[in-house]
Amino acid sequence: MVVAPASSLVLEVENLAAVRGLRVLFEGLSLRVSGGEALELRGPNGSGKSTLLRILAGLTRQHAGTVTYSADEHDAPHHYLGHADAVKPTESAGEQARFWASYFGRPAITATDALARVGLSQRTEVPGRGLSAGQKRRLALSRLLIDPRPVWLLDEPTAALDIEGRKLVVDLVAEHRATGGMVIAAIHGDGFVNSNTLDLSKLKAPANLEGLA
Amino acid sequence: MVVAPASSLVLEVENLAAVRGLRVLFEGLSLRVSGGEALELRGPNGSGKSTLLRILAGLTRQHAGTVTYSADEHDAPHHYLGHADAVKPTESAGEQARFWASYFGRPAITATDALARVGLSQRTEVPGRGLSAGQKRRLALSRLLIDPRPVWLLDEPTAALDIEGRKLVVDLVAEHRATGGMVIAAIHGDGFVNSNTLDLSKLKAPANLEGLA
Amino acid sequence: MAVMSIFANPHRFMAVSKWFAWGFSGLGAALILFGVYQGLFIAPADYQQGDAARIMYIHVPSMWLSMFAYAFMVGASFVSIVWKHALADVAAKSAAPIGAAFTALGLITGSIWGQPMWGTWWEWGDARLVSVLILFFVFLAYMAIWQAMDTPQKAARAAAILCLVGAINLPVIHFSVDFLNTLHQKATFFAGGEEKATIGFKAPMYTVALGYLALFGGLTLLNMRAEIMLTRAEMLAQRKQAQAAG
Amino acid sequence: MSGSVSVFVRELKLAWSGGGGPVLPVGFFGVACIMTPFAVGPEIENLKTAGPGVMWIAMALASLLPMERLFQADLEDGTLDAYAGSGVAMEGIALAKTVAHWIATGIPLSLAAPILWILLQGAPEVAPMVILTSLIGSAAFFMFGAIGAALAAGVRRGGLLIALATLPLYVPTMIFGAATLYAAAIGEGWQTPLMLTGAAGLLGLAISPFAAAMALRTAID
Amino acid sequence: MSGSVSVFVRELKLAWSGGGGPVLPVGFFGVACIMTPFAVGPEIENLKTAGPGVMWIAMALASLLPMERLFQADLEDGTLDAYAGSGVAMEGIALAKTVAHWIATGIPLSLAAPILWILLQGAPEVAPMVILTSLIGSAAFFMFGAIGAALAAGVRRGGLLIALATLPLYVPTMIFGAATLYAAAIGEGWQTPLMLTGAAGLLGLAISPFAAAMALRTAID
Ligand code: HEM
Ligand SMILES: Nc1ncnc2c1ncn2[C@@H]1O[C@H](COP(=O)(O)OP(=O)(O)OP(=O)(O)O)[C@@H](O)[C@H]1O
Ligand SMILES: Nc1ncnc2c1ncn2[C@@H]1O[C@H](COP(=O)(O)OP(=O)(O)OP(=O)(O)O)[C@@H](O)[C@H]1O
Ligand SMILES: [Mg+2]
Ligand SMILES: [Mg+2]
Repeated sequence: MVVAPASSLVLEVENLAAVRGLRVLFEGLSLRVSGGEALELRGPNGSGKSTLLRILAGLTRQHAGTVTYSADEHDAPHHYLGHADAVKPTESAGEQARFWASYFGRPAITATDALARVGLSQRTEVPGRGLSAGQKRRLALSRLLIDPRPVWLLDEPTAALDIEGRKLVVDLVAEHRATGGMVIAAIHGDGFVNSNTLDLSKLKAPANLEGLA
Repeated sequence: MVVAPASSLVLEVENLAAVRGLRVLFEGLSLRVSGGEALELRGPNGSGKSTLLRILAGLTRQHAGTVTYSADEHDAPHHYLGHADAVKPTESAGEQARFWASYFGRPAITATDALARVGLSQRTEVPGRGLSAGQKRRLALSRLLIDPRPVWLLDEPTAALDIEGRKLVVDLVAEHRATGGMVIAAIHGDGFVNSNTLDLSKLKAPANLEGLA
Repeated sequence: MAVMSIFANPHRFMAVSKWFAWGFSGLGAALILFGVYQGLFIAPADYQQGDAARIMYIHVPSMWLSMFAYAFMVGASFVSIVWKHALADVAAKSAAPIGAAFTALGLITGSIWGQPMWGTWWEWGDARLVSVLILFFVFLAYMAIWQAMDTPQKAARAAAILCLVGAINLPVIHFSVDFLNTLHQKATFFAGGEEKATIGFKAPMYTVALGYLALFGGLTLLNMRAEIMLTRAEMLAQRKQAQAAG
Repeated sequence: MSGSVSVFVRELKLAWSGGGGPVLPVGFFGVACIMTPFAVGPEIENLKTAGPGVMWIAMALASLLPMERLFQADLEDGTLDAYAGSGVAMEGIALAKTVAHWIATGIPLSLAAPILWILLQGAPEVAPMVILTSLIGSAAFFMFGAIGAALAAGVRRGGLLIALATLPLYVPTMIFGAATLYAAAIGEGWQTPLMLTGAAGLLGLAISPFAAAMALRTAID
Repeated sequence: MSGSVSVFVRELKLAWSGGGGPVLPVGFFGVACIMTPFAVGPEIENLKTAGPGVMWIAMALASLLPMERLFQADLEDGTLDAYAGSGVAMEGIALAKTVAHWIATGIPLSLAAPILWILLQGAPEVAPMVILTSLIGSAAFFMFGAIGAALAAGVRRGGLLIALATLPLYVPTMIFGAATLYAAAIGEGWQTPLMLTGAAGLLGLAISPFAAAMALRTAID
């Protein structure tokens, strides 16, 4: 896998603030995550985990502050998996995996292998609409494997997955970190081994690095 | 709450079979659930939990077999909460709760009280698209409270909920059972107290594709 | 899941239909050949229209048959919705392209006939011509629905609903000549009372019509068989895949 | 019954709040009519010949535009599941939604019609007649359109399928509605074609809820 | 670049798979044109006056209908998020989708146009001209339509009026295209209006990817 070596990969967030509607979700958020690390975003529903992830992915604009990745050989160093799975109802699972392989242009493993890894090898012919909730999630996870990118931004990656699927996510994250990758995941319930936690509910006041447990 | 007394409420499923695409998901499934009981549907992703729930809700047609509710004073004795939350992006949370109250026509509690119970009292003005994933789920849960119905069919009710939200679901289910209600829920991970379990993966055996081909 | 149940035991249908499918098709072809030969060479020329009228031996029966085909689909759709009999879905689906083809044939031969008779290929104000054209579009829409739906079960029901709604058109076609503004010939063959057409016209006409009917039955059965075999093949392929994978 | 009424009120609000509203259909209707003089040429004789007919086609096509989202969104976000399991008849829901969208879009279309009529050199004194015909005709278009919309719910590129399935059903309304306008324009008796337009609308009203409800139940499955 | 090409291929497949291929747009176009005689009356003179104009309106609408959900579905199911974060330029993605849909729908429409032209009593010798105009005109409709579709995808976030703003973009194409057909029909010089139609199309091609990409980035936020 072509991943930036652990030393060079750093995410630097400075003084970040997010506003939705007229509400300040958080402000003055600064943090630093390096390759090989995992950060769990925690906090009650509506505390801003998804918003933070979307800002880190460059999808939503922050109210203030900066986000900098130092993984310059990539024009887009991250994968973002949101609440929505980006599964097309009429395309079969296999077609969708193959599409992403050709879209990213430099697949690390074949679509077939990626589907096998996420446990969908027996469902390649099923159209997206026919996949169960967990199968859709697994199909979304296969994108992480198809294109190697140093930063994974995951919004509740284990949602809808069965016990074995949750273990799969934990394993994938561990493997990714072992090769120097970085993972930031919003998560309820069981987390990853050996990871840091940012509790967004504790940030509520004009918070800063204190929030990092 | 106007709920059928425990004794009269029974769900009888006989010899049920489900087919999706050209695949037999399960067949020969018979079960009996009475008021006050809870049944957890378990099994790996794609084993047919959602399909079974939709059949029980009368939304999907079964391939064979019968489903009978003996709660005759209701024309529709059940609530069904699926993977989709039925939340409209442009309506505010409060408007949506009020809509369901007027739709069902015999609200047990006011929309305001229902929203308070599911922890959304401070979000009544937020439009559906502004709600976080967990908040949408909570809004869907409020429908259970607004119209009292003896049978609850819940598809992963705790998905996207935070720790406190999961406890809320467990509490709601316990209260519902205490008043003679019945709960059937597809679930991964922690379940309810004192409930029965149907493992759909164990039903798989006689997948008689023989007969079909 | 009505579509499935038939495939659970299609052996009887498959065994029986094979003979009928080819039998009807062959009978139809023979009758059509015989009837058309009669019409073109034996029957008298029309005293007004001359030999141009001989095209009616193709036009009239194909128009009858297009309406019959649609009526057949309406019946099948009704059976499919009310009794959920799977064979009905397959039958309606299989009949559609054949009905559409006969409608097109009737439209084309009608136009060709219209050119010498009415001095125009097509007349927009004519209720019968227009209602037949609508029938053709309903056939197309019906086939489009089968194409567009992602599961055969859904497609079957949606197509059946459209078919039933479109049935309004049938009486319009038939009675349009009586109540609406039209150039077209009034009913001659299915009119009660006085004899309007002589036996010399009638015999070849009925022969061709019977031939079309038999051909329609034969082709529909062939289509149904192909449909069923395709589904079976797909199922076998899926089972193979499942076995290979685990 | 209360359920259908609530759905009706909700849909009326939703139709005006976001996701389409009458703006696009009315805009399309206006642009299509306004370009007629450019297309047909500005001679008054030509306009009088083509105007009412073109206007009527534009109205029919504009009524198709809101149909695509009529049931699609409810199907995708799970609302239709919640409706279906509630004991409220699907027929009532389909009718409530159709009528609400007719009010939200069909009435604005009908109110825009006389303005476009005058723009297309129609006689001003016929304008009330134009509104009346448009109201009845657009109601028929919406009723038949709802059948197509329900059939195509859950289908990719549903809009085109709706159009294909629906337009044949529009034909009687097209014929009678345009005939009414032409008759009114030249001062002939418009009563008969208007009544026939009304009859087409009533037929739509009679079959639309049932056909649409049946199709929706299929789409949910 | 490879990303945009993959999107192009995918969209082409999606356009042809889920919805019955070219049957739907062409069916819609055909049925819409065939309604003309019902509205305008069957007299050949009337048809000649109204025919080309109506045909052109129907073509505009047939191009608009598949556009409506061009970006909406991608936005709702998260596909646009995945595209946006991938380093592939949004301009390329918007263009790829638009061109794919033009090929899937616009070309079949243009090929159907001469048949309808003849049905509407147009002169057969003009048919090749009709194809050419339709190809250029439909490309313009798709380009401008994509801007509208991208704006409409974010409409939920409150910009319906902007969506309406794209409708005027259709107007020049509609006028020049129809003018070309009329000029060709009566044997006048069609070169100037055809070139103007082409200019409208080129303008669309020049601004569409950028305007659409900008609108999409806003919609994602
Ligand atoms: C495209 C043009 C035409 C169309 C769509 C058309 C359509 C039809 C239809 C639907 C029928 C069957 C009616 C029924 O059984 O209810 C029919 C029958 C018939 N057509 Fe045509 N027709 C066309 C042109 C013509 C022309 C030009 C002629 C001759 C002048 C003609 C003569 C007849 C005759 C004699 C019958 C049998 C009448 C009967 O007994 O029902 N048709 N046509
Ligand atoms: N228009 C608005 N007005 C007020 N508040 C808004 C508006 N739009 C969004 N919000 C709030 O912004 C927050 C967005 O939270 P976000 O989706 O980031 O939460 P989350 O931590 O991911 O929650 P979950 O665990 O439920 O996924 C919510 O609290 C929501 O109510
Ligand atoms: N067209 C099809 N062809 C083959 N299989 C299909 C088709 N449509 C659906 N299926 C299968 O039917 C099953 C549906 O499962 P269902 O959604 O009921 O699962 P579930 O137990 O709820 O799973 P989850 O835990 O992921 O929600 C899946 O295994 C799916 O792959
Ligand atoms: Mg979230
Ligand atoms: Mg499920």
